[in-house]
Amino acid sequence: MSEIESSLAELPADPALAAHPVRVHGQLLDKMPDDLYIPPDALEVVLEAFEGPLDLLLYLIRRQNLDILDIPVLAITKQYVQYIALMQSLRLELAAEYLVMAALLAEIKSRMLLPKPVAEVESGEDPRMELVRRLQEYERFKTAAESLDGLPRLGRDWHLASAKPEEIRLERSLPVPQLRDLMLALREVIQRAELFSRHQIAREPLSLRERMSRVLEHVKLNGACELVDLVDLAEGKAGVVVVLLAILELTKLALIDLVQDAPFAPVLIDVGHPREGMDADGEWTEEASYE
Amino acid sequence: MNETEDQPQLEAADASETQAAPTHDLERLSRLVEALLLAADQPLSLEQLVKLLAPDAPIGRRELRLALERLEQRLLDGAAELREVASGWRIQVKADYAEVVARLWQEKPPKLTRALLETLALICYRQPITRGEIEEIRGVAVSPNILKTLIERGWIREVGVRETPGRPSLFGTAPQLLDDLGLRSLDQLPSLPEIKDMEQLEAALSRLAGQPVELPVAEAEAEAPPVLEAELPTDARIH
Amino acid sequence: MNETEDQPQLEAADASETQAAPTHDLERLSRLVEALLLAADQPLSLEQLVKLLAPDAPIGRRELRLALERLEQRLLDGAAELREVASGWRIQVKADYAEVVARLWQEKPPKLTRALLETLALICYRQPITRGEIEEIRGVAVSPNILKTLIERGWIREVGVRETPGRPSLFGTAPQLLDDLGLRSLDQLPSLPEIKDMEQLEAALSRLAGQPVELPVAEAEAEAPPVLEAELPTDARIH
Repeated sequence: MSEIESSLAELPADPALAAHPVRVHGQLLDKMPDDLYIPPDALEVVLEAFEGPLDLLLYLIRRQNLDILDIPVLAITKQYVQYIALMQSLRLELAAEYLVMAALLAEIKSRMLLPKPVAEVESGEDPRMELVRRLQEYERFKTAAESLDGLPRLGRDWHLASAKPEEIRLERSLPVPQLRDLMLALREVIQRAELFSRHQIAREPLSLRERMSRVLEHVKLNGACELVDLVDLAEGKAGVVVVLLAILELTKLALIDLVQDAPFAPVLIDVGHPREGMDADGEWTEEASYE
Repeated sequence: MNETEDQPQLEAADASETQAAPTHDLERLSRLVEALLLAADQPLSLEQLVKLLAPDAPIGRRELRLALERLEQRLLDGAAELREVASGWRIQVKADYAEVVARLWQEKPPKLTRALLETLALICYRQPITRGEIEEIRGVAVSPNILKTLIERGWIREVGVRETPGRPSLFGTAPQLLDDLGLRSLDQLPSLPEIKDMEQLEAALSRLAGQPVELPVAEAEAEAPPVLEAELPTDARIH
Repeated sequence: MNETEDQPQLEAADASETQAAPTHDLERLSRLVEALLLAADQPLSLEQLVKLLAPDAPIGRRELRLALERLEQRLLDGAAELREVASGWRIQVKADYAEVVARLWQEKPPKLTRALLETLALICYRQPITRGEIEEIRGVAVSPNILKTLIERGWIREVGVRETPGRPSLFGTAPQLLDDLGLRSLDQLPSLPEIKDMEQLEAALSRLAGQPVELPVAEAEAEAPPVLEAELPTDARIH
């Protein structure tokens, strides 16, 4: 008997027994069974300590330093039934599994005491076999669970080492349009507006459009100016042509006005003023826009 | 930066030998990696590290591994250590200091109950497995709370359903479990204890019956498979 | 374990002065402190450290300061440093590595909305153009936020006003757009007929992609998906 067992056995068991009479097999128990070392008032704890009938059975077997393969079925069954009876008498809430196991053990016991019918031997159904198999299987995982618990674990044996910079400057990265997305968006909007059929802008180089913006901006910022102010000589002839085209286009759209104060005076380019052909909102009517 | 990743090991090794990174670069790299691992709240994979380092140090996996080795060496002296787990690399306080560190928190981390550990063990070694199968082996009902707790910790997850009446969920382990146990793969789990072979078992049974139980050999064999094939996927076993 | 906690500070300090700690003890102490600071979520004061260390090493503030100095020395070589702040001591990543570490929390760039892309495309192709004209072509109202965003990004600008009642602004493209699109000139963009025909559009796009366009670094970075985006809210969406 281990130290724990003997120390537990010393605990006063009988008062509890007197308070809750226990019957086993119909007979009143006047004293606790010798091999039942657990005091009844600890049974509730015991019930929680066992992970079910297999665990309890394993415990009873191991307590006697026995191998599962050498189960003294009769003795173990007796002990098991005593436990169950005791628990029931103390009105502990007992999981149904414990009772099922008690029934199984009782069956095994009765079979062992009775002569075996021939048919049963031939069928090979030995309930002990099944029990031993289950016990073995359960024990494997019980052991595996213990070794799992034994593995070092984050939060118990290890802790994350962490250090942050004093200041974390978050740069919000901004999206950049993908050409494809941009083109597909335009394609859709154009299809929606049926732009192609109504307007002939396809041949217009986009740089002309951009130059129109630049001319406008220049006039806005600097007021009326001359052609030379808008031309970048570094761009050569082609550049001059684009500027000219831009000015013409802008004039047509009435976004700028060409002003000549006197004959042969320099032509000034100035912000445009409303002319006929614009609707009340200041937008060109469609017919007027791009002809 | 990705070109080197898919190269066979040998080629990568050759390439690096010809253009070996200078030592000071490796030192710097190892410090950049250290900074990232210290600041991250979870392990970082090689891919993540390569990506994060790209603007500072466009490197391949092989250089990164060298830097990690360097870092590991450098940390030896202190209270922290580098560790590779399933989802990547992390820096952790060495287990030697677990006791003092635990004092930082008023409450101790709750102990895992046996019911939870046994359920977890069954899921580790027998996945994919249903709750019913777990109950069968453990011999008791499995509380839904246990499964819920395990799922919340990121240790297990539902990996499917068994196409049987009731369509019960099949559970398997989840990556966080390996990370928390400091493992790179499930293979590193301790192996499941062996069981005694059936011959021995029969002999024992005969013994304890006090009389020879005449089990036909064929029957015994027929009974054996469920026990002996424990390592196989359970699907094969059940249906 | 708690008995020593309530000892008066002075006594503890006296004790340490009389029996100066050997060097190896100081090393060990510095590692215990390191473990605590690495695991703690916040700075630890001298008092807290003394208390936490008490069961392992009953020490006074003086010894603790020596251990902190030792730790500071030992950390010099790595990516982290010891720092005293108002509420105590902490280990932090050196400022040199703040930039690389910030990438751990970098937000994924929000997607540009369809409305914004359409507006931008129309400004590219039809500039100078008023908001009213954009609305007319798109068939829906253009939110002022979209134009504001486009201006803030430096992609468009107000280039003038149309001298009509209400004097609506005219918008044109701005230089940053070319940079961000990796174009030298808007003329490189596919023409409208090309856009109308899907095959021609694909051809034009691959032509553009194929040519050696020097992508600004900013764009390359923005393209890289963030590594850990879980920590930050992602509600930032540009309209």
